[in-house]
Amino acid sequence: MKEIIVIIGGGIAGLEAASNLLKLGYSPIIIEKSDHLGGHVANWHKLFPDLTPAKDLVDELIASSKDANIFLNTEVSFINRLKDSYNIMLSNGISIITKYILMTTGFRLFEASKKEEYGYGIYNQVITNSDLEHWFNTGQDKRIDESPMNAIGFVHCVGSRDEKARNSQCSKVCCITAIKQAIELKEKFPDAQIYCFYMDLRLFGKKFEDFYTKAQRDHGIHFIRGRVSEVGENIEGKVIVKAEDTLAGKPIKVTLDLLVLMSGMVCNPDSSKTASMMALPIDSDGFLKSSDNVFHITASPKKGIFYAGACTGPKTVPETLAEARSAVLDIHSHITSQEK
Amino acid sequence: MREIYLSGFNTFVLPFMFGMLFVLGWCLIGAVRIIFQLTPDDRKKFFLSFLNPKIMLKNIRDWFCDCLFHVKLWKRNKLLGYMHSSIAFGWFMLIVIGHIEVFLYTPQRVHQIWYPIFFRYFVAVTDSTMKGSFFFFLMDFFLLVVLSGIVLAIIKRARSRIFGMRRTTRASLTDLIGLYSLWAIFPLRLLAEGFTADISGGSFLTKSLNLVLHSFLSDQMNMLPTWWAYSIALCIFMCILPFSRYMHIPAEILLIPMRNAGIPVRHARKGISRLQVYSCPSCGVCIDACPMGVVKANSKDATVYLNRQIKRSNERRIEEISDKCLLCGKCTAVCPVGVEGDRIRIAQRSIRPYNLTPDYSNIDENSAILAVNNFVSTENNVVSNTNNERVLYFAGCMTALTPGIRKSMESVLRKAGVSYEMMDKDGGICCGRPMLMAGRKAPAKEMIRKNTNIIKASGATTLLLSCPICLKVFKEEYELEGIEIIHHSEYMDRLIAEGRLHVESSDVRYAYHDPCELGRGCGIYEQPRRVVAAAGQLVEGAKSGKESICCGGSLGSLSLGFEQRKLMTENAINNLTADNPDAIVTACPLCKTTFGRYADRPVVDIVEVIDSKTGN
Amino acid sequence: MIYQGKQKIWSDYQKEIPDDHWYYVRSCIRQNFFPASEKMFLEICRNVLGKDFHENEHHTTCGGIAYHCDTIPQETAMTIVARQFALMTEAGYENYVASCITSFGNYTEILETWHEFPELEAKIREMLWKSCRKEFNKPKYLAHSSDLIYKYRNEIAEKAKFHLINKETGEPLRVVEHIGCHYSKMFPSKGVGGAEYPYVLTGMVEAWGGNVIDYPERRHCCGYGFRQYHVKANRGYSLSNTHKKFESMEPYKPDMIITNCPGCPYFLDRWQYVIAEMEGKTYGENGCGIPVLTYEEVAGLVLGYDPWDLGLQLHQVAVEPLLDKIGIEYNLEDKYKGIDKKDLLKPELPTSIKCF
Amino acid sequence: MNGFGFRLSPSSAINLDKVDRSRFEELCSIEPDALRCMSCGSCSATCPAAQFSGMSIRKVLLNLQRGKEEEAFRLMSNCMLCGKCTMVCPRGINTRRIVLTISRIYEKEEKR
Repeated sequence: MKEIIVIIGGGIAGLEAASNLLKLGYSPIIIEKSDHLGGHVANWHKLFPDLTPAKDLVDELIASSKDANIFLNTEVSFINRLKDSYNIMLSNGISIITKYILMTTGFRLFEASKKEEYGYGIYNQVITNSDLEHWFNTGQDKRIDESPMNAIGFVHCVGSRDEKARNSQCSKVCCITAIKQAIELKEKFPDAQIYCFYMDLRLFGKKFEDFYTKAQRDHGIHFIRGRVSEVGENIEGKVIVKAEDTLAGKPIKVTLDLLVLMSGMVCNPDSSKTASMMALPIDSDGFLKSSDNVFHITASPKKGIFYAGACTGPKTVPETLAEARSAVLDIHSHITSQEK
Repeated sequence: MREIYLSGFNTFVLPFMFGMLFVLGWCLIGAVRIIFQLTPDDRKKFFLSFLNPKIMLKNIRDWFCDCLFHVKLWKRNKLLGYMHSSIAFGWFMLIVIGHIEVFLYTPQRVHQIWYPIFFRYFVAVTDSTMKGSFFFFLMDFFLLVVLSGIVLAIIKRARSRIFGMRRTTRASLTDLIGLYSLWAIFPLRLLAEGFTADISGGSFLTKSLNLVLHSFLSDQMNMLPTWWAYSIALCIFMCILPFSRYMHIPAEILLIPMRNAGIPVRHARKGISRLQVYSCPSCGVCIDACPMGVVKANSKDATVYLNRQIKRSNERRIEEISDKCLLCGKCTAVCPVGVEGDRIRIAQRSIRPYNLTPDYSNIDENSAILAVNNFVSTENNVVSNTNNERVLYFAGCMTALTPGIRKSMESVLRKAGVSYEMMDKDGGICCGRPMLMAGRKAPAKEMIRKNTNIIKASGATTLLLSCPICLKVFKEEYELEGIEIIHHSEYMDRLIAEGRLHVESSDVRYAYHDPCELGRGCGIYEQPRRVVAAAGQLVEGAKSGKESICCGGSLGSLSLGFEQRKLMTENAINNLTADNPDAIVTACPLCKTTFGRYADRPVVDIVEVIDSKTGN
Repeated sequence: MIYQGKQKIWSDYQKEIPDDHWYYVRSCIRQNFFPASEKMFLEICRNVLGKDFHENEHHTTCGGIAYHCDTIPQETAMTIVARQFALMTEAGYENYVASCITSFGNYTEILETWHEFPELEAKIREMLWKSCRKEFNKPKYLAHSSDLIYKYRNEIAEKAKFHLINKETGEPLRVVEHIGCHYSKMFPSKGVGGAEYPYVLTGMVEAWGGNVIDYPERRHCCGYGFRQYHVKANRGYSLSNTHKKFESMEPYKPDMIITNCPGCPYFLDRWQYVIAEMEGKTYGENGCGIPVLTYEEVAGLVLGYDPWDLGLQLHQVAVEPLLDKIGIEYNLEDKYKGIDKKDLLKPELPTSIKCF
Repeated sequence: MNGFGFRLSPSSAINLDKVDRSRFEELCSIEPDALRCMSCGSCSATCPAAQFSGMSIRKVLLNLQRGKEEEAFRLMSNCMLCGKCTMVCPRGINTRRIVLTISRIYEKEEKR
């Protein structure tokens, strides 16, 4: 009999895991609370650093996992621990008994409006990274004026590395995303000056540094080291941004036509909720706690429960996919060792 | 002997006369202008040099060796040397012998300057006498020599590699006109004299041609058009001469005494530098010599093109070429006429306005003076310090980035029991050479003044340098009477020779790289080689010594970027590793850093080699 | 600007303010600057609205100015404050309302510090006992007096004789609200509306018919900055900050400025004269300045009190254009007359800024 | 009139709206690498003039980008053009050329 594996979360980690489990002959079940698969990536336009269309990735993942059982618009109502398996009750009334659960519950974008000083939801020209991707995809956002812009700003680390926002860790992908989006906007509005306000630039990944120097040299994007302190609005409805240019040691201000807030990744509250049903521990950063952060990042301390992707901390797309495959392999070796 | 035409004139001489007078006038005015552009001191020096028999003798030798025999080209490539000297010397002899003939046969025609040129047309000489046949033979012989040179020149246009040149100069339009008219002159002369040979006489070449011509062209009327063609070819050549590379012929005549008088390049467009520009024969030797040439696009930045652009006053290109140059000095070293490409470029850089007002008033040399004022003998005084030598060691800015060199130098000094003091222990003042390379004399002078104060206050007898860039400026621009200025390679050579340093030889094969500023810049080639040979097996690069290839890291270039230099460095490394040495040895911190970036084997400074090969 | 966005934030930062029975403490400096304001506060609360507000002549400074000027240590300031609380306790009150923003900030800071470090509170109790033989209860509710006017804003609006509406055009007046820095910047949750978009004055202005302007330097300090003003050498810096605010609000053509801090109205008012003298620049219409009023004065005007009884003649910037806009009648003859029509003597009027 | 004994103090803030970038852009058209500076400070750390004057090529570039040309010039007046900064720059920026190019661009400006 095919082993049933329940995957909680239909984002890219869940899909990639399902597709690999199918290849190994298992029968994965994906539980997704929203009405679509692909999670955050499905709403993204292009992926750094090669500007791969996000849609291509998600479509491919969906195609390769189409044989899995997929429940959309479904949440986990509760989970009971049986002797050596789990009974999962879903919001649609179905219950599943499984030995293996893979948590791919992902992350949630930090609510930019919590950083009140940046005026998200207050000033018309302030949007988030996610809003911008949405605009890239659909071309529809009342806040973005299609007429030529003079100046556009990006605020890095919105809700990341911010103890006051109760999120002290780095969200890892925002620096490179900001650079990607800055280049994309510069290509749409070649005459606009683009400013990136950063605290540190953390460009750790493959080709990220190239992307950064390209942004500087070929696109003339200005990088200003300093955290934006406050955002105001002038009489023309443009946003005025104040920061310190820490490299110059001087306060700096600039009037912008558009301000993009790089909302960071925080733990998905649904993820914590589901975790609490299984008494899974939460790490100090608010994300799910792996049994070991070096050696067993995909393993939970509970038997039969595995993690993949951003539920354990901010991750890039390739890291998430790799982790999903890794988790599948973990599950597979666990099952085969049980059979022996 | 008889004169064929009593008037001694024919209208066909008019084109020649026009060209001749034009070119003479042009050169005369040019020479006067150039002499007046010299500073009064230089002018005086120039005129006085003619009274100095030693210089005069040198002038005469150079006129013959450089202008006529092209000795430098012979040294480079026999075929190339023959090609140039055959045309120059052959033509010169044709003119000289032509004049001798006029003197001998028609002394009354001496004032008619066309007479020696068209002698065969106007005078018939019997070739049966010894005298007659001798001159006929000589004239035909030298014509043959010239013609052989022309044939080689035509071959060179198509296949320059035979002449040892990878790349040749791309000719300009005026150069081409000059070239074709030059090529035309001698065959036309042969044709004209061939037609006339049965009347005026001739020798093996002209007589034979005459017979051939008469076999199918019996009409005497063909004679006059050929003489016209010959005269017109001469006229075209002389008229185009000032605007083409052939200007080098008259220009070099003036350049030689001026150079021998020791007149320096002071202004990029005036005086001797203008003369040098006009003396450039566009031979293109500098194109292959240029280390930047490894990138094909840079071929256009060789000195020959700088000269051409200066003649054309193409300011944009002049600046571009001047700024790009690494100032390795190789083009100057190989130039057969002595165009100082590097100095002209520096002078050109100095013309340009520098909007920054350098201000070094906040540089405090007094603390540096205090720091160097306490000479201490090293503990290891095995070899007694006989001559009371006090060495002040100036490591230099670049050595600060290669601390291994400084450390080894101090170690060697201690081992040799030298009493020394560091001049820039806590960072020094730049020697001024990079500023001079950028063409900025005044701020460089300020740095020189401050460093001079420190050195003089130290009470040193010897100034020891690790960086050849510093060495050159200390030697050329500093006034440090009584203080010996020495590079560490020379100094170690001396320590070894004096037995103060005992080097253990090994069989490590070292390829020695001549740093531009040490070799071509200061003429130090042998001392470092002796030092390296003391420590291991000395291996030469494919090109070395005067023709060594710049590492590409030179501070001389103002515009070459990091990436653009990569190929030059790799090329220089390939040159050094032609004989597969174990390590590359250099004597310049900048070369070391630059090579170290791309080399596939260890790159060490000469002092590091010696330090590792000397015991206590 | 998205108004709904602000409303959402305002709804997040609401604070519990009891309706009645308050122990009131005055500011050190307000009575000198705008003497009718505190009187009007008690007048409105006690007589117009019939609330119980108690004050005690033995209360002193809270020590805030000295504390912010770094001339006394925090423990001294805490002991002074403890004595004030003791007076409140003795009077039988548990709701404490301060007239001064810096006092309010000071009290908030001290209460929060005691909350975090109870041992410090114990020490202060001991010091208070040693010095004055007094004991205290911490106030159950702490408010700034503007919080109360904010709370009563709708009752005041119901009784209003005038509204912040231009009588001629029928348009709402354009009002700049300026919140004292120590109100909520230190503890956003202790102020009505938080720190970024405080609602306390906006609520009053909206309730009384005006329109609040959101200009870029809205958050900026009035320029007082304690040490910046008190040290004469720094006074130019103080002035520059005020100047910056005026330059920023100028394009919006504000009709008035409403403030809730002792220092702010004073500096926003007086520096307008200094800027006019130095730069020859005035920010109001026809060579006048922008009238700067305290919230009590505005409440008094709305309720129909005589401008001169509200002490508006003590403002440097002439308030008459504002009164004209609202349609409040006044007698210019009586401007410099005090109680019982006693002649206060008309001051020499500046020429750089238009005054009456 | 100013009988107060104090006056308005100028703002130290950089207003990017008012920065004239034309000359800096001209510089970048000649030496685009000027934009690649990441303010690591290697150049200033190695600069022989820095210990005497605070000269820093990264600050020069920053000042030019922020419209503080006079400050940039004040710093550059200490430059000895030794080229050490060019050697240590991890991004291979031709700093020496930048100094020389700046001197030309601004010269032109004066002539205009």
